[in-house]
Amino acid sequence: MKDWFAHNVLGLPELASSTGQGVDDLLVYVHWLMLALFVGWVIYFGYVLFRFNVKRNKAASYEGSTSKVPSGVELAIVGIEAVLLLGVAIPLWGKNVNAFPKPEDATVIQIMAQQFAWNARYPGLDGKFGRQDMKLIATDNVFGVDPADPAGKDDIQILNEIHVPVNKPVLIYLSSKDVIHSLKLVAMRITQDAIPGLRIPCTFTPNKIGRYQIECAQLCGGGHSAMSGGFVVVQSQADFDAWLKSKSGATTSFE
Amino acid sequence: MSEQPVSLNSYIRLCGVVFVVVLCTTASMIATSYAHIGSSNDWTLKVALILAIAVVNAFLVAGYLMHLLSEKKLVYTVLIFTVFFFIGLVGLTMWAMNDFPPGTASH
Amino acid sequence: MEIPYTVQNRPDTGLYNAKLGIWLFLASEVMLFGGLFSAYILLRVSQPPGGWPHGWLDVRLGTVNTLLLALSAITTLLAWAACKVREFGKFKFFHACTILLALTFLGIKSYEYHDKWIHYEIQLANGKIADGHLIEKSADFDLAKITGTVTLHGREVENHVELMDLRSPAAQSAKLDEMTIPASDIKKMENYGPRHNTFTAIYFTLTGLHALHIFGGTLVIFYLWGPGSKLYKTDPERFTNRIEVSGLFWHFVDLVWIFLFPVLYLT
Amino acid sequence: METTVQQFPPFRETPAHPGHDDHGHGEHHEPNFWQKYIFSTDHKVIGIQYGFMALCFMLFGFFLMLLMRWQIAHPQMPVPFFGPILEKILGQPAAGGAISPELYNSFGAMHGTIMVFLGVVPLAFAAFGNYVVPLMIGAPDMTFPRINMASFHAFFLGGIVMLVSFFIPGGAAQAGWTSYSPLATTIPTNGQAFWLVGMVLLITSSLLGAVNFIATIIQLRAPGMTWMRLPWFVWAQFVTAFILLLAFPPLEAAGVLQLMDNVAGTSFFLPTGLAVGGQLADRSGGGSPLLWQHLFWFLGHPEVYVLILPAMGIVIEVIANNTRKPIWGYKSLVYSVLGVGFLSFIVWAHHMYLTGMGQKIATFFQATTMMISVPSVIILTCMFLSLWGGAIRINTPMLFALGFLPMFGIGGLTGLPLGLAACDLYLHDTYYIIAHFHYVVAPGTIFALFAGVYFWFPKMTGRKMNEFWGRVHFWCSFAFMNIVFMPMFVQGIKGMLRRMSDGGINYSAARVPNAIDALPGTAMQMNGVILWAAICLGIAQIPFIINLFWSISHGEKVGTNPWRATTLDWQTPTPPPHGNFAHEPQVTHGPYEYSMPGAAEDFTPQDAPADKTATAPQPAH
Ligand code: HEA
Ligand code: HEA
Ligand code: CUA
Ligand SMILES: [Cu+2]
Repeated sequence: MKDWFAHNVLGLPELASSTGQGVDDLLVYVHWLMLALFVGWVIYFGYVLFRFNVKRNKAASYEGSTSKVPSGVELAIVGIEAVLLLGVAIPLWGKNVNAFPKPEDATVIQIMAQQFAWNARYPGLDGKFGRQDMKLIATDNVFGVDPADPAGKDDIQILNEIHVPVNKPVLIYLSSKDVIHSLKLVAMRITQDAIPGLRIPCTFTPNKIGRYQIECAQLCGGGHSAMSGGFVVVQSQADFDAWLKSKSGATTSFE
Repeated sequence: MSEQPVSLNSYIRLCGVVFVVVLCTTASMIATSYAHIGSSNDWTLKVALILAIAVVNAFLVAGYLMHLLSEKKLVYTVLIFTVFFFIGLVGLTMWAMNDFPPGTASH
Repeated sequence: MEIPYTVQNRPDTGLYNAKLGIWLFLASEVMLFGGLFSAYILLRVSQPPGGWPHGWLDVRLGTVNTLLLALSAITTLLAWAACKVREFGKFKFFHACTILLALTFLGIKSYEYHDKWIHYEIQLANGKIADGHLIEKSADFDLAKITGTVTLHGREVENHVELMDLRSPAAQSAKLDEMTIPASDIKKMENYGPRHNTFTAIYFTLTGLHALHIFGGTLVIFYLWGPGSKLYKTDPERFTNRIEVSGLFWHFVDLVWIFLFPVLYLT
Repeated sequence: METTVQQFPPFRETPAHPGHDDHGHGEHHEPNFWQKYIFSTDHKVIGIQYGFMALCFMLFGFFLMLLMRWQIAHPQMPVPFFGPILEKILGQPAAGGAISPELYNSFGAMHGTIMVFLGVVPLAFAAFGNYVVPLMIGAPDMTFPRINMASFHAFFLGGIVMLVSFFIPGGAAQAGWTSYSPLATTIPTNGQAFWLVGMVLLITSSLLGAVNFIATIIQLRAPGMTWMRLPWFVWAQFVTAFILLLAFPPLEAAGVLQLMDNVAGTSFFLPTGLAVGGQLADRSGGGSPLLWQHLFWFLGHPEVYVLILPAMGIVIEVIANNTRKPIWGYKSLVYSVLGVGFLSFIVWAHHMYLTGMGQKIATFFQATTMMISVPSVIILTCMFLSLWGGAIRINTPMLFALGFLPMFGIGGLTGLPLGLAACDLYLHDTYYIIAHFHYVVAPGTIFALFAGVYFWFPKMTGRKMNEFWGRVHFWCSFAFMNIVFMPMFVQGIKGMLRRMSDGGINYSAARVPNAIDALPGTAMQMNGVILWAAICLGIAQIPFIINLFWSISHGEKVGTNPWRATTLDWQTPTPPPHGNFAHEPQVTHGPYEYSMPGAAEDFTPQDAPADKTATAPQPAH
């Protein structure tokens, strides 16, 4: 019922992450509430407009409605809102911003947004990122990687195509080097603004293999609508390992 | 100010007092600023002290020179709301800027 | 039809219109400066350790200005009281003082601006930093063409950090000298204008906006002192109200300075 | 026309003018034209000036939006008919008559800015407030007539600055009406600086207006006009004025700071290490982009209630008048509007959930956001319940007021999921947001404003607007508004993003067939539907515009109180003379004494002599 409503009535697109289920559920609950209210009010509205038209009701009543029902309905609305808020929305947000996977259990990726593309950086086979410093930023070194640090030697840096293994949490450290962008993965049900000067973590766990697009959801200049080259490719662990290896063999992409 | 001033001289006296107090508060602010309070590169305590003195100073100006002490309820009401929203603005913004998901870093 | 309560108080509020109006306006001014102060607080708190300068402004000048404004607040009050007891001559005297005090304030403020404007921080080719007030630029001085020299009265430091806390014993004991630097030694030269760093930015913005308020207030007071005082002859009560209302504005401007002074000069 | 209860002898200070001359925009050749219509201090003239300007700006904002909708439906194709004109006046950004992404962005930013700050605020708050509030409370004018005039002139100047910015090199501001830094500072044109200067002027105008409104409502209420006898419209304007007074200044502060960033090279909102286009920016850094957002939304959220409260006020007046019965729950309405006003200051960060918000602060803002929906529900409930038991008269103002209800309902209800951070996570920056707020501001607020225009037109001119064409206007607008905005919910849920200068085509299945979540063709096709519906919506306004101007001189002549209304604005001659009332009205009744048992008529004006009243029971609520 819930999932049927989500996809056939609300028309939500395919869900490809296990972490997104809660978001879909909450969307469905809220829309049920909205629909119930809306339908109820419209029926009342239609009835009143018909029944109390001056043609049918010549003299208005000074008293008006004395029914107790509206107060009851209002209380019920407050109650349901409270339940949704306290019972579902707040815990869900807590999961979203507090329950990050441990780096060793997750695919850790740094993403640096820029006008108008997504740079991604993997720690490589040693699982460690090299030192970074914003002062070192240049056209060919968007992360400001310090070339002197040996831990950075096997780091992988790629543009736009972000590979992740399926069923393993992904931990993204998101930032931007110029203006605010926003990383939106519709199928994963995540959105996070990329804010220059801040490095903000966000997480999801993909559970369907496939190719998904990264949308930039924040106005970022003339190329905003064309900042559509980014993809997340969800692969089996084996495919992912192979891909990682093929990339690590090559030198890091900044010379 | 609703009540009629009794005489100009009584005002001059009031002003004299206010000015002397302003002199004192200003002097004590400067003294605090140069005093050795707290550790030399942590200014928090000093700033708090100095601002506290500034509030006294402001209270004098608002209370006596602007006659706020004898002002009407309506004016208070407006100002109380204003101060409340001002505190909301500063407080909530500060709070928001200090409550990021764990692991957020500025670089 | 006359608008009621322009002079008399409305019984249930106890206020005449303009008085309520000015308090409402001041409430919005509180929020205006509130927005700026909250920006100040946030920017200061979010600086890295040692990133906020100390002792960059001259406390003596700031103190003098504080006292000038306090005095002018008092003369404003007395000017109003003089009107209230119908002593027009005294009113003229007190408000003349207010205007003079305000102009002195603005004069000192522009001197301070000028002082920052000719204060340069120069990154030298050898990695050191020269910092000081401009004495003169040679006629052919041009950074783009790399010609000429510039003479500063100041000092040379190894690191930018040494310039941040001028209250520190090290900075206090530093010797200032005249030095002449050829353009070829200069990597970057920038004065202590608003763009220099967050402190100068907020300093210029806050005091600039405050100075604009002083300026506007002075204009109004000048008008009421000069041509506007004709009203005293025909409707002294209404004129007194005008003086009160403009005085409230003036006190508010003083109030803002009471916070600007410690926030910018003392901490 | 029915005879009305005439309270005063017909009163005129000056010999009567023909009706159509009493308008700020009439061609007029008297020597004192300037004093009378440009530098007037009469609240009624200023109200009409505001109203006329605001309607023109709204039309302009609508036109910008049509160009945008064309671009969305047919990306990069030359705009038919207008393309060459655009190219001629705007040059390169409209090369070939097509809209470049930069031009699209500036149209978007200016559509939002113009609609909000130059359209709805001046019409709903300044125009209706100016014209109606002093009349309703029985005041001769605003407390500070000259400040009132200054407020209009600041508004006018602000509007001019905004318009001029279209023609400077590079065009108008491009960073959205929200003007987020660093984008707003890194775009290498001066549009943003113009925008900021314009905003400072508009804010100044609103502040002056707000001071005036509050002082007027507090000081100039006629004898007997107690707080609980104020028409609710006045309450709504009162709260709105407070919102403007206290929420606008922080944006003014932020505007000054951003202006410094843009012209003086400071870094208030620019962090250290900004690297635009590969190079480290030549900036000191040390600022915070989020600080701008906080200061912006501190106004931005209360601003949306500035857009809706006066509109709700109009709806209440029209409903009370046309149900011929007292408004249900006057007291709860008053407390609700105060509650909304108060709460609106502490919900702003619900626009910023996705800027990286921790659990605690998100909880706070989610909770306040849910709380603020409660008084809104109460207000709506009171409106709905007021219909029960009425003798409902359907005329054009009433149609628009009734249309407002479900439209605001849809817009308000769709605010609920946005208020929950986890749902907003999905919906943020999609067309769902666009649909949400347009339902409240377009078929919501604009309908209420139309209701107000039709309702008070007879007060301003002594003539009614044509009823038939009013109905045509309503039904066409109602249909096309919904065809425009309803599909946007669908698009939004499918993941179509706002501010896409190509209508999202780059994310569509046609472009990226191998992406699983590409936008489906159905969502893209809706862009075409919306375009045509928007064009039809525009055409549907033609009857209104013609009706408005035609009725000024040719409308059906009516008496002073054609709607048989209770409030004081209808108890003075039409159009009201300078000074409004021949003598100070004595208020003896509540605002909505319709169908009072024992009263001779089905309405009892607020200033009806007390002895004429039967001992009526107080309304139950
Ligand atoms: C007039 C304008 C207006 C109004 C009244 C509202 C009202 C509300 N808004 Fe909206 N909002 C905007 C204008 C408005 N909004 C704008 C312009 C934006 C976007 C800005 C931008 O980003 O550019 C926005 C964006 C916006 C966001 C940010 C979304 C995002 O960017 O991610 C959020 C999130 O919480 C939100 C929530 C709400 C809520 C909870 C209400 C509540 O107050 C709603 C309360 C109302 C109800 C609950 C309805 C009650 C009615 C009934 C129950 C009766 C129903 C009857 C029938 C259906 C017949 N709004
Ligand atoms: C009050 C605010 C308001 C109003 C009324 C409107 C009205 C409309 N808006 Fe707007 N809109 C915004 C505020 C508003 N908008 C904002 C804030 C944004 C976000 C901007 C941003 O992204 O930064 C936005 C963005 C926005 C977008 C998204 C652009 C994008 O993200 O890329 C779209 C797309 O369709 C749109 C469409 C419309 C439509 C079809 C109307 C229609 O409803 C218009 C209806 C109007 C009329 C029919 C005209 C009526 C005029 C008259 C009758 C004149 C009479 C004249 C005389 C008598 C002289 N708007
Ligand atoms: Cu990047 Cu939009
Ligand atoms: Cu909001």
